[in-house]
Amino acid sequence: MTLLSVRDLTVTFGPVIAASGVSFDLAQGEALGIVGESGSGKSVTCRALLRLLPASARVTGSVAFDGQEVTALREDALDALRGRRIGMIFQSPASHLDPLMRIGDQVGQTLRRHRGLSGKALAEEVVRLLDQVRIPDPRRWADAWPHELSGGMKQRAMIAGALACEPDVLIADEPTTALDATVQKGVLDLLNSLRADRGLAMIFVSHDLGAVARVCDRLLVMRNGEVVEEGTVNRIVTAPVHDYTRRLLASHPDRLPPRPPRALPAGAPEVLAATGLSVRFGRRSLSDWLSGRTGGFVALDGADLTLRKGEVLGIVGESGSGKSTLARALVGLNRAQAGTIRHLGQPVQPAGRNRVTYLRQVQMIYQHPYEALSPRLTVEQSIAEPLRRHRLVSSGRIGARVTELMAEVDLSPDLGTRLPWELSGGQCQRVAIARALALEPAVLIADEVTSALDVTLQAQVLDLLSRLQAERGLSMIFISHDLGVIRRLCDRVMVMRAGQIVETGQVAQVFDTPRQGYTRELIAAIPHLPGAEAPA
Amino acid sequence: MERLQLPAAITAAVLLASAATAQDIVRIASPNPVTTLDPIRSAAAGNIEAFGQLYARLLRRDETGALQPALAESWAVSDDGLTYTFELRAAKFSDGSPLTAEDVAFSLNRVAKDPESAYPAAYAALSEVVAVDADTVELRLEYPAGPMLDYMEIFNAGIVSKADVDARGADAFAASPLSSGPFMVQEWRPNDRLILAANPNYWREGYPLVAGAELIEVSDSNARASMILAGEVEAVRAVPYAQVAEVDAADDVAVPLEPSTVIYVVLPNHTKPPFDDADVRRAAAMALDRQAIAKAISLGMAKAANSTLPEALAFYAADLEGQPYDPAAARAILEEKGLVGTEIVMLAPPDSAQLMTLLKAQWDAVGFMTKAEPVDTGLWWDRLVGGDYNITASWWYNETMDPDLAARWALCGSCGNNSYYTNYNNPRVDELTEAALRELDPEKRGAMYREIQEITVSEVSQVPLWYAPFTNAYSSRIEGLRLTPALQWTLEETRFTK
Amino acid sequence: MPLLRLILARLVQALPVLLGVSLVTFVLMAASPGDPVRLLVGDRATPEIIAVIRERYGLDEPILTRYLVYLKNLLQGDMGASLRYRVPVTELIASHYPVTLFLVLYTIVLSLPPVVALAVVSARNQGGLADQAIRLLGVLGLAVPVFWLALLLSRFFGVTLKWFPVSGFGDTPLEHLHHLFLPALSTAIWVVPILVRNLRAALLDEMGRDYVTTGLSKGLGRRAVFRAHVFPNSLLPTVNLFGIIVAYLLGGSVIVESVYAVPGMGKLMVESILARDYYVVQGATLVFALTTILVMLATDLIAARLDPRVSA
Amino acid sequence: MRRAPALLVAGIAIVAAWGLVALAAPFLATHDPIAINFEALLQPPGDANYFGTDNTGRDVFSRVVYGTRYALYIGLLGVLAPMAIGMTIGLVAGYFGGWVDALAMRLVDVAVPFPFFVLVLAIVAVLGPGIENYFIALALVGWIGYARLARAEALVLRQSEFVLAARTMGFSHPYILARHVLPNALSPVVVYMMTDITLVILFGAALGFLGMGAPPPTPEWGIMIAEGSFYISTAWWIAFFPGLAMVMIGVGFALIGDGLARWLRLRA
Repeated sequence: MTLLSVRDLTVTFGPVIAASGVSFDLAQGEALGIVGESGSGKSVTCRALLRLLPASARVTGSVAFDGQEVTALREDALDALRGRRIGMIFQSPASHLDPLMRIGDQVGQTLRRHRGLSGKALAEEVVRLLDQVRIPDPRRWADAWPHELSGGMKQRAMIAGALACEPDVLIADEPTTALDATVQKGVLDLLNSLRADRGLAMIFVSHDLGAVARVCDRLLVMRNGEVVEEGTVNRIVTAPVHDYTRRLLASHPDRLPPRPPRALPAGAPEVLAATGLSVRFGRRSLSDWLSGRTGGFVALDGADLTLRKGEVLGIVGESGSGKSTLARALVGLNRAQAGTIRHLGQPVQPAGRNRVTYLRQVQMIYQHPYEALSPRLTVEQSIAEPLRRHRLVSSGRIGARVTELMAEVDLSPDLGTRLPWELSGGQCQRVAIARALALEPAVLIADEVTSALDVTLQAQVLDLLSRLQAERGLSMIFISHDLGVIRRLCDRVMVMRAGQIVETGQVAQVFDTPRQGYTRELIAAIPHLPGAEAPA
Repeated sequence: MERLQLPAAITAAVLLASAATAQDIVRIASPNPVTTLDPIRSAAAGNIEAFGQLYARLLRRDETGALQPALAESWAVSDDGLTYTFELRAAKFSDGSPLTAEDVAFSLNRVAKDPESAYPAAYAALSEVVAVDADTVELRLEYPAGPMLDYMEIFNAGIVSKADVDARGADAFAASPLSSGPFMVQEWRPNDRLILAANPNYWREGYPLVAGAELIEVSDSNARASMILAGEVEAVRAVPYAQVAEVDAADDVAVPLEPSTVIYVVLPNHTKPPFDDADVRRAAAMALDRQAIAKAISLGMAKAANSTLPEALAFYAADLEGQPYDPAAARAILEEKGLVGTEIVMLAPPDSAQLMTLLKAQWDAVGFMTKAEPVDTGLWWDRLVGGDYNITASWWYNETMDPDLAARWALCGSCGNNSYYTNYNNPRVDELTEAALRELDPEKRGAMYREIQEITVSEVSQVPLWYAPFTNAYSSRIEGLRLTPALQWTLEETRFTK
Repeated sequence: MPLLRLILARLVQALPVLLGVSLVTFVLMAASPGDPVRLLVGDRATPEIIAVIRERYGLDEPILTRYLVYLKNLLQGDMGASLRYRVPVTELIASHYPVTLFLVLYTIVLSLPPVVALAVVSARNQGGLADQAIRLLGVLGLAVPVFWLALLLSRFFGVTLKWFPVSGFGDTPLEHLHHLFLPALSTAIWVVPILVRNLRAALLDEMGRDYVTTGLSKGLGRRAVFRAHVFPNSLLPTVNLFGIIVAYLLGGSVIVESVYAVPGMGKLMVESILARDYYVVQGATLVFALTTILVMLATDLIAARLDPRVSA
Repeated sequence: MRRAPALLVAGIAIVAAWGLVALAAPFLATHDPIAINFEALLQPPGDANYFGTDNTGRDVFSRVVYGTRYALYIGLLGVLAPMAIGMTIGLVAGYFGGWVDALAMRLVDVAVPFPFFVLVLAIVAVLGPGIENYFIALALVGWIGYARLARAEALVLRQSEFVLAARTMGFSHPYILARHVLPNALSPVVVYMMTDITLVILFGAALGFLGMGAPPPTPEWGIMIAEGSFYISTAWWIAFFPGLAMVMIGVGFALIGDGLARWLRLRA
C-alpha cells in the first residue's frame, strides 16, 4: 500500500531551483534511498516533505501522505503529523540536538507532545526507547547532556526521539555522514533491524552509495535537483542507465583502480623519520606535577614513523585516533613533548629557528576546501604568496610560475582572479595543492584532503595526487578515515587508535591479513557496493 | 539586601509614606558641601552655612544688620580699644551642660591661635581670651581693631564645648559636635546631607520655630531648580539666573534677589607679563563692557561693579569711576606697547563658560589672543596659588560688612593671601589696610578704605565685574528664611505658614 | 565542590587585579595637581596654614611610603579616612554603596522585561515593521545624551506631573523604589537598546540552528520550539554581556546621580576626585572593581548553570 | 533580507551628509560661530538666526554646523587609538595563546573593573580637562572591547586551515597576523566601532556637561547642551538643536553598524 506519494515536487529559492519535478512513491515497510552529491536537491526534497524549509522557499507539486495533502495542511494539523506519523533524523547529530537540554528530555519531547505522557511514565518510556536504540545504561544517559555523548550515541538518541511515537515513516537525511565507519555500521544495522521489527517505511538520503545499499531496496539518483534514475539497488549498481549514475559508481572507492603493489628502489633514502613522538594537550596542573602524572590529554603517544623517498604512506584511524596530531607534529603545528624527527637523517626542529628550510621540503595540505585559502586573497595571490615571501623566483617570473602551477593542478587560468568563495570545493583543494607545490617540496602530507568532497570530486583529486606523486617522485603521507581511499592510493599503511600506532604494513598485507582485531573491525565496517566485492 | 523584601504594597502607599515625612522640617538644597562640623576647620561656603546653625556666637545680627546681644548679654570696650569684656547669659549646650566663660575663652583662643585654624585672619589682633569668672570673658588685644565686635558674630566665632572637644578629641568632635546654636546634629551623612534637629537647650527661648532642618548637598543647578519646583525642598541656594524668572513664576515659590557681598572679578597675574604692566591691565579692563557682561550673565539681575570692594560693605565707594569701557583706547595701548596679538592664558574654572566666552571675545577684539584653558577647581587653586597663569576670573564674598577682611584678602599684598594670589603688591595699600584696622574712628577709616579703593581701581589690581545678588528660591510653605550677606541662614526664625 | 573551588580560584586571581587597580588609582591621584587641603579649608586659608595641615595629614611623605602605608592598613581592613570629612572611608562607602547598588539592580529589573519582550518581538518578525520600529527606537535611545534626557524626564514627570520625586533616595525600600524610578528609567533607556540588540542577534542566530529544525520535525510547533530551545540558548551571550553592562552602570552612575541628586557612589566618586580626597577615591575604586569582579564571576556561574558544556 | 543594505546605505548617507556639513561649515554657517553679540542674546529661532542665539548672542545654527567638526573629530579620533591598541593586544593574545594570552587577559582584568568614567575623570584631573586628555583616557580603557572581539576572532582564525597552512609554509608570525589574521578579524571590530563612535561622542558630550570638555568658546555640542540646559524652559533652542544633531549623527553611525553587521552576516 502506498503511504507517501510525491508528485512533481519543485522547490525554488528565488531564482535558484533546488528541486524540480521530483516524483516517487513509498510503500508501507519499504526503504527508499536517495543518493546524489551535494547540491543535488536530496535534502531539500526531504525537508519539503515535512515543510521544514525556510520561509524563502517556494514549493509546488503534491505530497500526499496517507490520503492527506501535506502541502495544503494547516500548521497545527501538520504538527500533528510531524513526529507522530513521520519521524525525521538528520546529519550531524551534534548540531541537531539542543546543547542545553538533557538527552532524556529531548527524546521525550514527542511523547509529551503527541502522547501526552509526563512524569514517571514519560521517564520510563524514554529509558525503554534509549534501550531500544542500544544505548547502554539508558538511565544514566537519559540524564546526560548532548555534549557528553559520543557521535554515534547522539545519532542513536536522535533516532530514539524520532521513533518514540512509532511513526509510519522515518526520513533519514544523511544520518551517518559525520560518523566514523564502525559507528556508521552500527547505526545502519540499527536502522535495518528497526525496519525489520516494526515494518517501518524509510527514506534514506545519502551521498554514499555503499551506505544506501546496506539499508534500501529501491534507489533514486538525483542530480541538480532532478531525479535522473530510479530502480532497485541491485539493478542500478549492476546496470546503471544514466551517465551520471555510471560516473557516480565509477568514482566509488570500490571501483577505483587499486594501486599496483610496487617495490621502492632499494636504498631509497628515508626522507622523513620520527621516533617516539608524543604530543600532549592541555597544561600540567600543580597537582599533576606533585603526583608525577603527565597531565593534560595525551593525543599522540610514542609514535614511530618512517617515510622513504617516493613512498606513499597511508594513515588510517577513526576520529580522535591521533592521526592529524601526528601530521601536525611533523610540520611543527603541534609541539612534540618527546621524540625526534629526522629529515634525510638529520634531526630537525619543525617549529625551531631553521624551520623554513625544513618546511620547504615538507608541505601539508588540509581537509576543508573552503577553509584552506585565505578568504580575501585571489587564487593568483594565494599561489604567488609562497613564491613571493620566500623569493623562490624573481618577481618578474611570478606570474608565469603561477600559471604553470595552476596548469599542473588542472586549474583553468581564467580562475586566477577569483576569490575562494567563487570556487568549487575541488577547485579550492587544487589551489591549496598548487600553493604547496610552489615550494617544490619532497614530502607532501595530505590530511583528510578528500573527506569533505563529493565522490566524483574526490576521485579527481585522488587522481591528481597520484599523478603528481608519480611525476615528481614525491613522498607522501596520506591521512584518511576512509580505508577504501587508502587502499587505492598508498603503498604502506599505518593504523592508529587512541594516539598509538596499532599496526603497520604493506597495504595488501594489512587489508588482507590484518593482525589486529581493531584493524579487522575497521575493514569490516567499510560500506561496499553490493555485488562488487573489493577486487584485490 | 533584606530591605528589598517588600510586601505587595502599592504606589499609593509610597505616596502616603513620603507625604507623611515631618512637615516641620525645613529642607534646603545647596551646591556647597558640608565637609566638617568643626567651626575652625574650614571657611568653605557649605560649612559656613552649617556652622551658623550649630554654634551660637557672643553677638548676633538682626534683620537690619545691627549687632544684638546673643550669648553675651552685654559688653564693654576699654577706651584704648584693647580690652573687650563680655557678660554671658546663662546658656546651655545641646546636652544640657552649661555654657561657661571657659568654653568661650577656649573657643575663641582656638580659632585665633590653633595652628590648624583655617581662617584666623579676623583674630590677628587678639593676644588672648581669658575667662575672668564663670560668666565674664575678656578679650585682650595687642592693638586696637575696629571691627572686633563684628568678628564676634562671624561663622568661626561660634562657641564649642571645651569639655566635649577635650573628651572626644577634635576629629570625633568634628563629626558629631555638641551644639550651642539653634540646631543640633541629628545625623550627618557626608557627601549627602546634614540633618539637624531643634536644640531644646538653645539660649533663645522659643527658638527655633521648626522641629528641624536638612541641609542637602545638590551640586547640579538644574536638579536644585527641579527640586524646589517639585516641592521636595523648602529652599534652594543659587538658582541659575537663567531659571530665576521661571522658578519665581511658579506657584508657591519665590526668588527674591537678596543682597550679598559677592563680587565677580577678573584676576590678572601681576608678576607675569603682560599683566605685570598696569597699562596693559588697564587695557584689559577697558576692553570689557561690564554693563553688558553683567546684563548678559545675570539677565539684568546683577549690577556692574565699579569698585574693587563689594558694594554691600561699609565704606564702599559708590561714586568711584571704574575703568571706562573704551575698546579703542585699549587697542591703542596694546598697539603702543607692541603687544597686539599677545597670547594670554586664561584659566577657566568650572561653570564659567559663558563668562569666559564673553571675556575672550572682548579681549580678542582689542588685540589679545586669549586661550581659555579649562581647569577643575583643584587645579585652578594650584595654578592660581603657584602663579602659573596670565589671567582668570572668579568671585569672592566677605563674611562681615566691615571691609577689613575683604581688603586683607583681595587687595593687600602682605596679609597672607597675596591679594587673592594676583601678587598685586602696593605698600601703600598694605599700610592703609593695617592702619584702617587699628583706627577706631569710622570717618577716618572710611577715608582710608576710599583711598585703598581708589588706588586699586586705578592700578587695576583686579577688574571688578559685577555685584551678584543671591538668587535663592523659597517655598511659600515657609516664611522668615533668608540668607544673610554673611552666608548665614535665618533658620531659627523660620516657620511654616501652612 | 568544584564550584566552590572555582569561586575561590577566581577570588585569589582577583587579588593581583585589585592590587593593580589600587596602584593605578594611587599613582593617578598622587600625580594629579591640586591640593586636598586647599579644597578642604576654603579659599582664604593662607599657604602657611595649609602647609601645617598637609603635614598633619601625612601628605608630605613620599608617594611610595604613602602607598605602602595605605596597603598595610588595607590589609588590616582599614581603608583610611577621608581627607575632607575626617570620617573612615568604609563609613562613606557603607552609606553610598547601597544606593548605587539599589539603583543598578533597579535599572536591571526595570530593563529586563522590555528587553526580553522587544527582542523576542523583533526577532520573530525579523525585517517586519515592528522590528524596524524597535531597532530605530533603540538607535535613538542609544544616541540621546543621558543628561539631556534625564533633565527632560525630571521636569516632566517630577515637576509637571509630580508622579515621581526628582531627587534623593528616600528612607524605606518603597521610597527607594519611588525615588530611584526616574534615575533608573533614564539609565534603562540606553541599556535596553544595547541588550535588545544583543539578545535579538542571539535569537536570530539560534533560530537558524539545526536543533530548531529537529524540534519542528517533531511537531512541537514554532512557539514551543522558540520557548524550549531558542530562548534558553540565546540567553548565554546576553548573560555574558550583562557583566560588562553592570560594570558600565556602576561607572556610569556618575551622571544620573548628579542630575537626580542621588547620594550614591558615582556622586561620591566625582566629588572626591574633584576634591582630591585620595583615600575615598582609592577605596571607592576598589569597591567598584571588586563589585565588577564579583558580577563577572556571577555571570560566569550563571552561564555555567545555563550551559552544561562549561564545566565548573 | 533585502533591507540590510538599505539600512547601511541610509546610515552611510547620514554620516556622509554630516561629513559634508563639517567640510562645508564655512559656507553653510551664517555667522561666526564664536562671535558674541550683546544685542542679540537668547533670540528665538527666526530669519536672522535659524536656530536662535545663545546666552552670549552667538548663532546656534552656525555653532551646530561647526560643532559637526568636533563631533566627528572626537568620534573618529576617539576610537582610533583604542581600536589600534585593542586589535593589537587581542590579535596577538588570541593568535599566540599561552602565556601571551594569559598576560593580555590579566591586563584586561585590571582594565575591566576600572570604572570608565572614574578613570576619565581621574585622568582629566591629572592632565587637565580637554579633548586630548579624553582621548588618552579612552585609549587606556576603551581598547578592552576591541581586544575581546579581536581575541575571539583570532582564537578561531589561528585554528583555521589557511592560517595553519601559512604557518607550515614557513611565513613569519607578524606576516601571518598582518596578512591573514587581521583582515579576517576586522568585520566584527568595525561593526563594534560604529556603536563605539556613538558612545565616544556621547561620553565626550557628558564630559562637556561636567565641565571637562573642550575650552570655551569651542562650538562643541556637549558643551552647548550643557550650557543650554539651564535655559531648557526659557530658551529651549540652545540645547535642543545640538541635541538633535547629536542624535542624528548617532543614528547614522548606529545604522551603519547595524547594517554592516547584517550585511557581513549575509555574505558569510
